[in-house]
Amino acid sequence: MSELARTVEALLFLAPEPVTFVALREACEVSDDELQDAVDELKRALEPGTRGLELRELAGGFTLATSPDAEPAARRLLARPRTPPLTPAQAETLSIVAYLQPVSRPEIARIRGVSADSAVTTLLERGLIEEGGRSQFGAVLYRTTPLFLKLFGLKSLDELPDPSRWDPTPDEEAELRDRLLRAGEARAGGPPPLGAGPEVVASAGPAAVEPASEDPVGADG
Amino acid sequence: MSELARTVEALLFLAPEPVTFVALREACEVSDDELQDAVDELKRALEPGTRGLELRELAGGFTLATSPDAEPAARRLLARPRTPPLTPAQAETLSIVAYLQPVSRPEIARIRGVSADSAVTTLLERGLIEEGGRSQFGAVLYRTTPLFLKLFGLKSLDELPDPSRWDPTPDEEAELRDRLLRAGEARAGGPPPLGAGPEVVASAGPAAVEPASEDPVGADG
Amino acid sequence: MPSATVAELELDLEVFSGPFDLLLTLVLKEEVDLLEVELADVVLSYLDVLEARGDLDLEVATEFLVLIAALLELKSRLMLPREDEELLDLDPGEALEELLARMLEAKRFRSAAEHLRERLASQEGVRFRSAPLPASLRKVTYEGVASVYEPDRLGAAIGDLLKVPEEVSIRHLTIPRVSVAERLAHLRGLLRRGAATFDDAVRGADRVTVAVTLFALLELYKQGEATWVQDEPFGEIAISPCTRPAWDHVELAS
Repeated sequence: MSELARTVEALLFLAPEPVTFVALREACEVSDDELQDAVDELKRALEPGTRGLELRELAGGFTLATSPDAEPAARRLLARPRTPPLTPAQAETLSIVAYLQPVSRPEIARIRGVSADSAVTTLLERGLIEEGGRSQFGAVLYRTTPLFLKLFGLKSLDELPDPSRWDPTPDEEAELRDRLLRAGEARAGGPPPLGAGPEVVASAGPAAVEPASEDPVGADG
Repeated sequence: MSELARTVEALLFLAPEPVTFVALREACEVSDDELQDAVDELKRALEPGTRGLELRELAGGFTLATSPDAEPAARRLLARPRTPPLTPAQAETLSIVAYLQPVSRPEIARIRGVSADSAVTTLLERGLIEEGGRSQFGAVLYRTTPLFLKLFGLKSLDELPDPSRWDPTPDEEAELRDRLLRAGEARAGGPPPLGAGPEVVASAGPAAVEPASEDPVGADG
Repeated sequence: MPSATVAELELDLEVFSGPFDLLLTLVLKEEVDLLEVELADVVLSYLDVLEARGDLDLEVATEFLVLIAALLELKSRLMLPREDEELLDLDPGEALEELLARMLEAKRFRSAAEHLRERLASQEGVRFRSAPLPASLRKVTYEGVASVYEPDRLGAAIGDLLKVPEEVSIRHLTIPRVSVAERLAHLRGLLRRGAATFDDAVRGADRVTVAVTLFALLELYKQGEATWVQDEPFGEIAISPCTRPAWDHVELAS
């Protein structure tokens, strides 16, 4: 195959959309005739039944497409839920959403001690979590999906395992959410700066403060 | 080209990430041997210099990539570089993660002598590293991603060269030791007051130097 | 090769005046006590030099950073009190070995970094396709999806997240630890007996305690428990309890 035809093949491989004749000619810096020859050569090389790819000419220009013969195998490989093993960050994020739902991104980040953005994005893409309303401060809240239940083999959220089995201090009375937030703060390097948050004062004395129920999430974001 | 090789080519064209041998075999519903033959056939058909595309084995799977010959035209067509080069700080941080993974931010900072926060953030954003669990103290540990292998042309981490190849030669190490201990002596003028030349220290280590000076802490009081 | 800038860095410190490399040598030979060297001043001098030169040689700067970081670590170890006797035995030979190990380690990873950069550059021109799947393949059916994940993984992850990291013991450092909570309690105690001055509240206290007490005072003010008057800058601060402390409001409200 001529170098120009090879280049055209590479360009069509890379372009997500059809490429016009003119755009190809400018990218290859050749004349109309030279490009026409190369396109013809590529068309012959990719004649249906020859390769896994075919050259198609659409209204918008040229594009590479897979031959229909590969469709069943492609469906088996690609048209199914993606379920690669969860990374530690994804497992952590998913468990927070599963047990505390609905829960906002800043709250997840506070519990983890680090940002959860990329894990949240991946879990959304895979359909394990979805948006479910907004907090009173406008933050998007996340919850698990029916697909989540299916992939974990659960009939309902009630079947989530009791986390007390893994609880390092099972005698703690406080609510799960509060305990997670406290541990997350400690991981992130202790409570907020001196005197900044109501927590600091709250620990100081009895009813000294009624923290005006500042949403811990809103305060963070 | 056999139908199976054509199918494999089509699957690799469609799949957004490198596809493992096992995933290909399951999608094509063939035996190991049959798939191996098809992969070999495809590899020959896409031998460098034959087509605009090449078959590459990266990040534990197979993938199609353009031949570098098409790069100038690709750059003109797509108007963006493949992947921006790394800054020295990013490259250093990435190499520490690559060799010591999983590794925490403080450990990276300790080796570099300077904070690695911004480099870590950039590498995370570029998808070259990701979280890979937590240390016993709850610090996030980082590891490299499949994208790292893909962009750096590696089949697996095993292909990274043994870092001992960058160890200094004994001569270089002796020189560095010399320099640390003696650098200032020439300026000080005269023989070293303690009579402990670098040779002594180098040969016998701690015991050789007997400065019998006051306890360093005593000096504090 | 001795790197010009680090070696030639001229220092004028309280305990030492001369080039940096000489200081390093003397420290390693214990002729200058590392505890008495203000490393911050060394860094400042270096920054001055950098600023004067106007350009930054990364190789040299990196070496300086590794050296100064290692010195800082050595110094902090020397500051441990006597009970950690073992750690104290840091003689010049060991200090040298430690510095050397640090510099070699840094050098190794700098070389590895160079290798990675070259490797990335060598892949220039190898591009991958990034395009959405054809519409026919985008329809994903969830029917017949088997469970692939273990629910226990979620419970275990929550268990890990519940772990409160052990507090790193800093008992051996001489940093005074004082909390706003403590100082609040202290102030409230004083105020129960009537008005007081800030000087009363921090008599004999160190600087950090004074600062934290001020935070506590601001907190009391915010809560409406106390108010204060200061007639002139640096003058005495007179603190008086408010007539209606905050908890009265709470009680009234409830």
